[in-house]
Amino acid sequence: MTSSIRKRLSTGAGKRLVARPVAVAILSTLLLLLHRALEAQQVSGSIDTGDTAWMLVSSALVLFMTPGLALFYAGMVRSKNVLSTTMHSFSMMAMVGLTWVLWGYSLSFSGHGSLIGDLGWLGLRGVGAAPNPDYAPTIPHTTYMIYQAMFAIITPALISGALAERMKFGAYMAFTFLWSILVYCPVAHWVWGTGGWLRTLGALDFAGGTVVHISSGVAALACALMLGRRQHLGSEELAPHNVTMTVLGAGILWFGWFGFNAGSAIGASALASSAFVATNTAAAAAALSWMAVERLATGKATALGAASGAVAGLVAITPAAGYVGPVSSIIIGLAISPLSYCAIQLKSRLRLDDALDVVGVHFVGGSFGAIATGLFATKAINPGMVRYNGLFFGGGVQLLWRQIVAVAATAVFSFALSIAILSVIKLLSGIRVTREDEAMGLDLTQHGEVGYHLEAV
Amino acid sequence: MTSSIRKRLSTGAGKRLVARPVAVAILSTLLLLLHRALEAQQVSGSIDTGDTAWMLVSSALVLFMTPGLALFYAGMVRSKNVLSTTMHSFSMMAMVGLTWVLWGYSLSFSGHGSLIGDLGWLGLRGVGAAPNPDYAPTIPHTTYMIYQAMFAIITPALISGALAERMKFGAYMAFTFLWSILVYCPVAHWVWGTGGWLRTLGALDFAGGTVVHISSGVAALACALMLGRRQHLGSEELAPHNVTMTVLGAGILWFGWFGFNAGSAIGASALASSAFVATNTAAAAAALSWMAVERLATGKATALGAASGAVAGLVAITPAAGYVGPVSSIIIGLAISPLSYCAIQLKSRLRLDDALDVVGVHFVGGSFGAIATGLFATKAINPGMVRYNGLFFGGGVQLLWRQIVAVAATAVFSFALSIAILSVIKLLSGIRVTREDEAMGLDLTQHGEVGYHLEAV
Amino acid sequence: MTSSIRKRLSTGAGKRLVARPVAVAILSTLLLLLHRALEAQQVSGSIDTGDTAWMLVSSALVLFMTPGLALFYAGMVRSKNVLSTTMHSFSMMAMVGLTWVLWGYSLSFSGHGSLIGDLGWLGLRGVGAAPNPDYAPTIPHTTYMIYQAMFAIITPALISGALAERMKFGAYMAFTFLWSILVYCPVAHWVWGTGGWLRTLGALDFAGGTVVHISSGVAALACALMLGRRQHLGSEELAPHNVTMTVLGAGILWFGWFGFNAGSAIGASALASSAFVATNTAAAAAALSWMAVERLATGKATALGAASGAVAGLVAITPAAGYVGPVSSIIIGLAISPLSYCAIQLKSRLRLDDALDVVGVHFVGGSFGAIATGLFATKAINPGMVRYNGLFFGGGVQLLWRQIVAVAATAVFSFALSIAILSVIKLLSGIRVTREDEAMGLDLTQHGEVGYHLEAV
Amino acid sequence: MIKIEAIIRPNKLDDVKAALDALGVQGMTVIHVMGSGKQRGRTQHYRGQEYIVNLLDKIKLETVVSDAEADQVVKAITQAAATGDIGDGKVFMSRIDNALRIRTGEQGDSALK
Amino acid sequence: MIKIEAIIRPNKLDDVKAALDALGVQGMTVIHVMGSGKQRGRTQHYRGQEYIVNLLDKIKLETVVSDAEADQVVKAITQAAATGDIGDGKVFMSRIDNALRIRTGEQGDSALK
Amino acid sequence: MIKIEAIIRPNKLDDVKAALDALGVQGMTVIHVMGSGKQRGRTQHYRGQEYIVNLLDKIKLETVVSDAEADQVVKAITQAAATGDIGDGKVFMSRIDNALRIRTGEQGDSALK
Ligand SMILES: Nc1ncnc2c1ncn2[C@@H]1O[C@H](COP(=O)(O)OP(=O)(O)O)[C@@H](O)[C@H]1O
Ligand SMILES: Nc1ncnc2c1ncn2[C@@H]1O[C@H](COP(=O)(O)OP(=O)(O)O)[C@@H](O)[C@H]1O
Ligand SMILES: Nc1ncnc2c1ncn2[C@@H]1O[C@H](COP(=O)(O)OP(=O)(O)O)[C@@H](O)[C@H]1O
Repeated sequence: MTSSIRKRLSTGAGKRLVARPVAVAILSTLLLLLHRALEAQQVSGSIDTGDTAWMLVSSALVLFMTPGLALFYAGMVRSKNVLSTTMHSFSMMAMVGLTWVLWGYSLSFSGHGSLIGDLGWLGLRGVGAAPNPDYAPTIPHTTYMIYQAMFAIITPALISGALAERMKFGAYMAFTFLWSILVYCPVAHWVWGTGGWLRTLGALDFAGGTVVHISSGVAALACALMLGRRQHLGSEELAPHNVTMTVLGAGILWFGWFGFNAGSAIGASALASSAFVATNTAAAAAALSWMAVERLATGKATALGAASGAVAGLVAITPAAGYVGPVSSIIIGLAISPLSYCAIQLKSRLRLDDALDVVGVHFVGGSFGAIATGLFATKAINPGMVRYNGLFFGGGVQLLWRQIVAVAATAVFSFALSIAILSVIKLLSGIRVTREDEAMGLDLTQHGEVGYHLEAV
Repeated sequence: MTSSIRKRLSTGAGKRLVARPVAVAILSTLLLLLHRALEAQQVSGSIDTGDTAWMLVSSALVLFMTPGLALFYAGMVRSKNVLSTTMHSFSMMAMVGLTWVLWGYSLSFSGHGSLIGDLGWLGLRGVGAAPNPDYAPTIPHTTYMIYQAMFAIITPALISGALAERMKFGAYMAFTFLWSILVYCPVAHWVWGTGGWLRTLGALDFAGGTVVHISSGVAALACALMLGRRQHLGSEELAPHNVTMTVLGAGILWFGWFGFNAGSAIGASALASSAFVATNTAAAAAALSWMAVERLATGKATALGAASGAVAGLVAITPAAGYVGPVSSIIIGLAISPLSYCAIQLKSRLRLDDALDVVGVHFVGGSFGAIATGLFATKAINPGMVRYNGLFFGGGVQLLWRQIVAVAATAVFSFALSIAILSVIKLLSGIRVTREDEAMGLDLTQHGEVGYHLEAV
Repeated sequence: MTSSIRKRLSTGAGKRLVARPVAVAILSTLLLLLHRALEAQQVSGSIDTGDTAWMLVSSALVLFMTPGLALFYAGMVRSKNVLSTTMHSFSMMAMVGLTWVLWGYSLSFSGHGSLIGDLGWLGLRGVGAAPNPDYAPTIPHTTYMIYQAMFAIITPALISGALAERMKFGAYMAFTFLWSILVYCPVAHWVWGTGGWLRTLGALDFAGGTVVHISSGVAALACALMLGRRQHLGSEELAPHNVTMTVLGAGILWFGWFGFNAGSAIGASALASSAFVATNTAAAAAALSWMAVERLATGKATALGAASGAVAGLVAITPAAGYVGPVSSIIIGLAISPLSYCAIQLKSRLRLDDALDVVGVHFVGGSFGAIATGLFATKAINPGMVRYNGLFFGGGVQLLWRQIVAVAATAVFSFALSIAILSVIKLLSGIRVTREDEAMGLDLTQHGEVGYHLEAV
Repeated sequence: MIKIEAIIRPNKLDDVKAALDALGVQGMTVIHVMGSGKQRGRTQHYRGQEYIVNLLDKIKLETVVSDAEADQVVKAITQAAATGDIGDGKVFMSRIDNALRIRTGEQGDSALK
Repeated sequence: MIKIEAIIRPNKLDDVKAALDALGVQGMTVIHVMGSGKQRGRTQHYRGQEYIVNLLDKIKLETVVSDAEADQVVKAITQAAATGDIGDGKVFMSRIDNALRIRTGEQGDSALK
Repeated sequence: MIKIEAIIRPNKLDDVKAALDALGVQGMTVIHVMGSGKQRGRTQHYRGQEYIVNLLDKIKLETVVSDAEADQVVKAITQAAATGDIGDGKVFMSRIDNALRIRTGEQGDSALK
């Protein structure tokens, strides 16, 4: 997602001074020297206010995605579980918001290990105002840290769609607490941390296709398998209780995703702009193609479908956003919706109860996006970060196999660890609520409150 | 909305170096030369990170207005049409989000024609990282392009308020597809494109009074006329089903409108700040005056009224935002609400079924704002872009008649084309749902889903 | 909140050029002179686009908090009062949005008086594009003005939680109109205005602990006392009608609060970043500790509790955000929730009807935060603004007693004036609706509309 | 006294109320219900999952009237609610043994007026 | 067995429930309804359009009791629900032929307890 | 004709509908209600304030059938709705004097089919 190389190149390009015929030779010389001095300063860590402004905004935008996700998911469950589902997201803002500062950032980004960070930045010791040249040379180190926090918050919340309407709240908190440490931090380090093995290998993940979407999508599968199906699966009553809430959630996600993807340029650069365009375009294309698939399959395009398609497109473009051009992003967007749609139909046929389709959207979308990066990435878009062009841009399979390795490694690791964590919790305290509590609803039984009292009293 | 002249002036002013007495003469000379060189570089296209940050954010904000509009409108229809109305907005994010990249931007902004752009930038060929000095000299060209995309997305969505609760979804998609090409792109080119005849004429439209609000407001009138009235018009049952949704929508629109109006300065400049102030002030004044009108007319100020007034004020200030001072923006805000309110009462008396008052808010607001620009615009606020002061600022009718020409031309053009497009679609496939489908609700009959299952199951 | 000193220091640091061994001595000299010239220019008022971008965004974010607050509060009342409660917030965007421009900003920030501003900036005369070196040397003065407007808008809206479900709308408007002039403007001047006595004294309030939260929290107490209890207090029917609305509101508040707190650095600086981190961390910690308290007290953590905790944490960190490190912000966050929770239980026992717990959250949170600033503030985080370190950082009670003075003075002043204003209005027109209107609901009786028609018609 | 329960289409409520008004019948209670019968449901799709929903939105209108008025009221409702298409609904009549106005304590027919 | 249907003001539900509790009547079913009668509606305005709404929110409380208890229960409800203002509501009584507890299959009066 | 009113658990509606379908009974009206009875309520907390809510969500299913069918229908409902735990609900039977199909004007038993 970020490397000092890319940053230095692009900033350097932006600041390159072109001498005009009118400028005398001595000025040119002085300017050249001045430029070098500025460059030096850049590297040694002065803060660019424009880059910092954009990264602070991006951090806020990504934080805002989590309440957006709460709406997106909560609209799809029954009204008796609306607060439970909301809490699955909101509680991550609380828990991971704290643990990230305490140890998460350090485990993910400090040191130079290949598998996991070290404890050098525990409690943010040493993470201060001065930029970190490895990750973000033009913004305060604290800005980079808090930007990353927002990714760590939303990732476990994404999993919650699979376990909706039947998991004990305490077990959920325990699971996400451990998962965050044992899965998220290592995978983030592999892909983005200095020394991380996937980063070193040269696998590309611009904004979190593997770290965020594949890791959570696979964990979702583990949860669905371990928890089993909800009662009444397949009957009418499992229809979404408030689709407008889901669409609003999708709107907030789309909005926030600009921070997620364009923010991953770690500056207000042309690269950020390019990622922004790819993001919007893929989301649009995927929403449209989901509507088209529904039109063909059932005769009618739905609002839930358009929202689902948009999110699938946003997921799929995430790993690729900073490496591909607008036409590639259209292709990626158009292709993901039929894939996700089919995966979801397959799930229903297998009677796997991934309640809100985390596997179909995030695992399928993230994997497709990671592989599409191996097909469409091009130095023309990002000379600083793309080492090998994608297959369709003449780079052969050099990048593609790296991408496949990254997908496979992340998927296997997250799946195995998720099953292990859930098994331990199941043994210790159980993971599923009683039949009666499930029928009564999780809001009342897990949280002692109800979502709505809409009628006059 | 933007011109290289304005930009260069304001940036130039900001970067002008003031030599201090302590500085020796040689340094002054060098600085002057350096300054020239920097200026040169500015023109030849270096990126300002602060401007870019602001424009990326503005793009995100304007995108967010469309889900906001979905809420604003959907809250006002009956619950059986809530998703249909939501889809009218959300589907534009999908469709126009794609077509803008493919041909819309090119048709609107490329070339130097007076009536429409050319195909030079088809599929964004040639639209890259380097700034375009004609439109936005300090930000990547892609940023300017995607910022404009958001305007193209929301404009057809605005129309949908007039056709709510009775139009076939397929016909709606066909209509907006064609309207976007045949009306939006030309009008955007007239007003903002290089060579566009209204731009050349010297008509002013800071952020889209004609391009966005008049064009959509008049198209809304065409839709209302072509579709006819809903069943049960005038009976209690047509009351809004969820006013809190509408107020939230208005809040999001207000928030996003800062990107719309202050973003139209195409940089984080004093001009952006001035437009930001005018926007907030006019919205506040108009919300207040709508409440006052209601208090006088019916004895009670309503939440729907406050929200409607805020939106009317935001519409009215849109064309003027970058040309007028805060006191003018108060006058514009205070004046628009009584005007819109009366227009809406007139509509009811004429039994014209402009369901959610697009004509009363957007056509009346946009026209009033465009004309008010001819009254209140002043070089004191914007020396770079205002050629003639408004009537009240000593500029005579020079600007005023240009504004009237722009309003009239846009209105006539959009109305005629809208009627034509609708007529063709009506002939080919029909535009209105059956009586039975209308009674059953469009959510079920057009989309095969329902908005709410709020009761426990 | 802001001082030219801090600004100059941090920008100066950011721009300090480090000469490299390769650079010849003459270049060093020239650079030094150039640097001085740039510094001079900085002070004499050139605009930094990055800072301006961040402050425009922050202004938009703080504006967005008010619709967020509308949701947060409106979700907690009964459905028959949902629009009334919404209007309590939305109407402040209208009214204060206008009066701030007319006289509010002048009364708060112009002149050098110790108790209140003067009328020098009435109607924004003299508030233009040029930065004001006293308040914000790197952004347009208009930007600083509009940023402050958003604080003035939300503060009276915060009070409305205490008076929900029983106050006449006209009386509410009159009260907030007068309160804004007689309480908000003076207190803002005391704390932030040039010459303000609390500023001169050296009391610290980074983003409005006293100005916003204590002043409104105490006014809320006055309202609850003057209005008396709602009918049926204590019965089941007073449960929140839509908790998802409240959680969404809390999400928007959290998002907007980054503008509130990190924006109070008045630039895209390392200080802004540090305040951003403190804000997010304290919110997370407080949400978590509220959940923990509930778990201990009632056996179950609620969604309403998590949302309430997050807001309490955001309130508590507000005065401290720019002066404390991340570990201090964790302590502040963890501590505030038990305090607020106990205060709320106490309120219930006293049968004081502060309907939505403004006293428990804003007065308790603001006071605790102000005092915590006296404990945790450190020059290590903010060398430019912290004169004395907090008690726990070796500064003795120098700062602490100043903080206590600020809390006490603000509380006494706001309470006395609030009681006085309410008494006058009570005498003239009454402040409480009739028993029958209260039973029927304020939406119907004060606004002539109802929130929901969710059932099919 | 007779209790008349009419299950009608939601969008016929206004017409039925007007018809009752014309007869001078003002007292009534209206309930949002869902009904199934001959009228076929509509298919809904959520992410491709198909639900055939045969409970459709209906309105149940209850009014208790004196024995004398009953037939006239039923007729008025029937006429106002009919469209001729399947799904128009049903009217049920049953006996009420006593009625009481809470405000005054009046009983029987006089409680109804 | 007698079925007692009481249409009351929403904010009287708590009081009525308490009164029934005092009598030992716990079994009841509560429905949100809208009613019209003598009580005049309130005017609503949406963008200046006026709607006079004469369906007001009410609560319908149904409880089936043995013949012996009926009068007492009606009296309790009436007292608890009355305010003396128009709109207090009505109580209707009608005969139930049989009652059955689903859980146990008990029938008649013993199904009610 | 007999009116059968069954108050059941919300999540038993599907099963009950299927059971009625099997008997050929399609006409029915379903209402969301809240009930109290033997089943104890759940405690809710809002900011530490405790509310013991003893009105729980239930479904009321009404179907009017001919005298002949009544017993069979009651049996089908009872079987489908039972879980054996407290809160399964009740079935009430009462007499309907006449039924009328709005669409056709048919009366009596033939209006029900
Ligand atoms: N036997 C019945 N008992 C109770 N309600 C019924 C019965 N039959 C029909 N209904 C109600 O009447 C509505 C309309 O009935 P339906 O059979 O669809 O149309 P029609 O009355 O035109 O034949 C149903 O949706 C249901 O609410
Ligand atoms: N004849 C009736 N049949 C059914 N419900 C009735 C009848 N008359 C009144 N109601 C119900 O009782 C409520 C109160 O009646 P209303 O006439 O307004 O007041 P009051 O009972 O004090 O005279 C109405 O809103 C309606 O729900
Ligand atoms: N006497 C009654 N009159 C009307 N409804 C009743 C009566 N008794 C119970 N009910 C309804 O039946 C539901 C279930 O009753 P409950 O006593 O909780 O369980 P069970 O039927 O298993 O004994 C209640 O929630 C209520 O809606």
